[in-house]
Amino acid sequence: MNEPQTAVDWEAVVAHAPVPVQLISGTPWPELHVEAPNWPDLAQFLRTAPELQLDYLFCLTCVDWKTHLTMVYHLNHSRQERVVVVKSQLDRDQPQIASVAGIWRTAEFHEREVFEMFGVQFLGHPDLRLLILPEGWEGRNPLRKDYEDPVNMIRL
Amino acid sequence: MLQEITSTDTGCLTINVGPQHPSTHGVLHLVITLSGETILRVDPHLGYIHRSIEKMCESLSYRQFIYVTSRMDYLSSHINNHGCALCVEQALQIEVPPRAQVIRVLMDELTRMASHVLWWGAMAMDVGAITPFFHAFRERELINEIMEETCGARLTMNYMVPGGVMFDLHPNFQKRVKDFIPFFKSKLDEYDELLTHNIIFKQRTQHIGVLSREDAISYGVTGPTARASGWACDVRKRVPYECYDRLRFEEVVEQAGDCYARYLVRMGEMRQSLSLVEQLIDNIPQGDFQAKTKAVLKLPKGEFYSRVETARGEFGVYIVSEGGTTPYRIKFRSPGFSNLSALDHMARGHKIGDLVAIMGSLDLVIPDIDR
Amino acid sequence: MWSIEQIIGALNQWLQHTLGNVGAAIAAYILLGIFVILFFSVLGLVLVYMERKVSAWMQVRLGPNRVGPKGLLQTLADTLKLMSKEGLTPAGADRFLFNLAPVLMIVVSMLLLAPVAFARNVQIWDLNIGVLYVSAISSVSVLAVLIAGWSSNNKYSLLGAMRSGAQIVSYELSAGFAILTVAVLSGSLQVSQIIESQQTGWWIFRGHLPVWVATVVYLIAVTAETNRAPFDLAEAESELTAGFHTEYSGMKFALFFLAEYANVFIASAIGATLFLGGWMPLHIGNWEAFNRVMDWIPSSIWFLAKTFFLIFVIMWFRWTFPRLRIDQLLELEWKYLLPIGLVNLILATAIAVLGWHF
Amino acid sequence: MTLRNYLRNIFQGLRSLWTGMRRTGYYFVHHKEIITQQYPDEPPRLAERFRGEVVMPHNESNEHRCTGCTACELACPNGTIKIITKYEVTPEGKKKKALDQFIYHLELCTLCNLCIVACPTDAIKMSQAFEHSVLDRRELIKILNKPGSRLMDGVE
Repeated sequence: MNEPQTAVDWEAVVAHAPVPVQLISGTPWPELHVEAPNWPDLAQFLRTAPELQLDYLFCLTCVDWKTHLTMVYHLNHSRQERVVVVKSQLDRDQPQIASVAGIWRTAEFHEREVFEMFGVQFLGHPDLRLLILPEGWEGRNPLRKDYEDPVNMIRL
Repeated sequence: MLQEITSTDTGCLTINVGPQHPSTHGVLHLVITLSGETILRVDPHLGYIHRSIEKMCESLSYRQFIYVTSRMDYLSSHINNHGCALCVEQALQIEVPPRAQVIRVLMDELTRMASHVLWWGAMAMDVGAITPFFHAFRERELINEIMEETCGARLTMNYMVPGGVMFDLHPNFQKRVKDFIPFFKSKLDEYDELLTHNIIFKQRTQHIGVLSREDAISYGVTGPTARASGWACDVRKRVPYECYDRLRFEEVVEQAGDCYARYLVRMGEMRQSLSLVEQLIDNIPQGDFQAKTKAVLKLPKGEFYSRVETARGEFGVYIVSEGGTTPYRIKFRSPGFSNLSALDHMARGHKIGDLVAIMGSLDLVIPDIDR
Repeated sequence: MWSIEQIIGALNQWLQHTLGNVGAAIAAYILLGIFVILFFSVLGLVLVYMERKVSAWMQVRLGPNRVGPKGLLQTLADTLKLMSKEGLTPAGADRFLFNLAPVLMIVVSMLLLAPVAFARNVQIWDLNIGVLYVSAISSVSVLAVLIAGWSSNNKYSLLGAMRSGAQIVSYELSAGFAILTVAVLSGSLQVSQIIESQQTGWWIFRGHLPVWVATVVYLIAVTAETNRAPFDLAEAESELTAGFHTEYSGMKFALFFLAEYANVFIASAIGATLFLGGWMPLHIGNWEAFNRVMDWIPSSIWFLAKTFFLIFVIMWFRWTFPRLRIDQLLELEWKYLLPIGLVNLILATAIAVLGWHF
Repeated sequence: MTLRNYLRNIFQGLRSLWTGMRRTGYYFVHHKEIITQQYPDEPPRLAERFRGEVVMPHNESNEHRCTGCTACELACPNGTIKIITKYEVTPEGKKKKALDQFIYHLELCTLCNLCIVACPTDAIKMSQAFEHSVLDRRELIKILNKPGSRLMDGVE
């Protein structure tokens, strides 16, 4: 952990990326916006590009914006602080994105969680089953904004 | 009539470990496939105490949602609250007074010790030694009493508020902590006598559940579990928050990656936490314990992420704000969830007894996994 | 000074006087049966109470202290509770075998009581192959465990039973070698003669290294044989919930529980007989006065004191050590205890032949 | 494995076991180390800040400090507090809002202390009572202001 921290030129990264990526700076961490079909290529690039090697996926989640879903990936390097946030918009009715469980294995569980909570289909996921919800839950996605819990003790 | 005990053509035996099982420390349900005693596959089924805290937080204000996070990793509830408070402060750019920072760090480290002490007892119980469990509770009780005196509660303290802490330290706090430090040091040596050097314990944990550095990173395993695999991932060192950058402490890192290495890392961390408390206890600055904040907090539109190091690993709070008084979406990156995901990888090819030792060494807290 | 020996003699005479020879024999057997059952009940109560107190004190707790003075009646209350509980039989269990297993377990323990010498000349059956008999009968208990595990129709039980099978069969050997060591030195398999051979000093003092080693090996082996921690793999609370007796409740569970303690008692009693001289008082060379004082203490007290000391040591193991894993358990037996036991036996034979012991 | 190593292993193993046994043996004979608190006999030592339940202190003339401002109700994260207000006529003939009933649901309360912090008039505080078990859940719904109590003079 004592090695010097090197800054990453994200403009150059975006220029070198194999797929079209939109860079947004000004946020606490740089953000990359990518089309869902291009995500696996970008993921592979971020993981393997020598100047990046983002091997640590520390957060994977989804946000329901009522009109669409946004997948959010927080990536980092295991020794250097090189956090980058990758976002990808998904169609709310047919959310589909490629799984990255083959690149970062932590994604396997996180994607299963997002699958049941938001209904996102992860293509190529090794084992896309319900993880937290009980069997036979299919169809209702608790963390979507339109989900109402039928059992709610406290109405605020 | 005797029914045939379920077996498939492969001669494998499928067993439910949990949801009620002595060594899952809660309601974790593992479906394990065995060949004889050897584990072929571990399939966790979660959600037995899923309360959807993330959804609940969407209807709670920025002052209110902090208390809920105590119910996630209840053993390091204080640090969870800390992470949430940090995230709100980062969004509102609140400057936390130095006294509050020191109080927070002190409480964090006491919490970490209390958590690790309980883990030590539970780990011993998992490998079959029952006496250490009671000895561990003796020390934990002292920490809890210190907490209770200042925070008013023993487990779910809710002591952090955005901008500082809820009350000032209790007048007895310094004295009690100072009494505790030498006592705990002597007890740590007793822990070594009871378990660390014990030949049976070593046999049970060495070379068991080995997790390589690459796998640890790939699985997103953090905390003592990852540090035992040689990955220096301590958030307190990587991106120091509060006053950690001004404190001297070692990041305990082991290379072996087995259960015994994880054990040693946690034992080392208890000593490090103790030294942190020792450094701070006489240097608590005077001043406010809370920054002046508005009664109703409104976060600006945007996304905020804060990271803290809990007793189990990296805890992340991701707030998506629409500019209102409640978060639009909140995501807690809990360390236990990622740590659990590596369990299958670690346990394959080992025996049932090893599975228990591995689970013990991962220090799983089920509400933290389920949220 | 009256002793148990005299009481039994008087009782026998009175029986013969009133009932005649045949009647006396029948009455003696009935009394013996009642005695064994009573003894087991009391033994269970005492040992459970002892275990709970020992564990509590080691764990900086108080232990039972509510029922009766100093909690002495706690185990009695527990027994009443267990008796009043419903004895469940799981669906799909083999009812006959399921009910047979606890009975078999306790019967085996009772059989083992036969050659134990409680005091001077007080022994139920002093057969000439006493220690061999103990060694043989004690391995039958594995059958009870296997039956219990199999008939429960529970995977945890089955795993526990299978572990127990491997474990008891292996440790039987080491216990046997340890017993043989003393048998070689004393030149007999009969319990009374083994005790007699320690007239001038207990084997642990007279037998040098081989007997010390044998004592340690014996203690480890019987701890394993009686399924006690750190070798309690058949139960392995944190792994298999309760192992082979997961499905048992009420009195059937109590029988397993009782049998475990009875086995501990018997193992310790045999250990005390072999290495610590049974009921033989402690004599030191020519210290006449000291020896006289020691003789004055009744032989039954000597026997119980030694036995309970060994029981305490076994409990001490349990409340200190973590549990071994099944392969380590077997490794310990086959790689360490067995070779050591063998070498030790050869050494002991040499010493016995050359007469080097004191 | 040489014989020497073999014997050394045995010796070291036995020694490590003996170290542990010495430690438990120490506690076995040193009864002054026992830490058991016999709860109903020995009253528990509770810190003065211990949070047991919310109470509303009244003075001798049956007056409390609650103005019925509902700050606590708003601060409560889980709807534990329900305040019912009424209009009182002051001696000057003005209508004034006052507290009618302070309903406190102990069964929902998480004892987070946010209501106490929010209260502008220090009308409520935490008591150290912790023995809350009752046979009927309805008994946990409490009305904190005593019957016939009124607002203390001078509290706005």
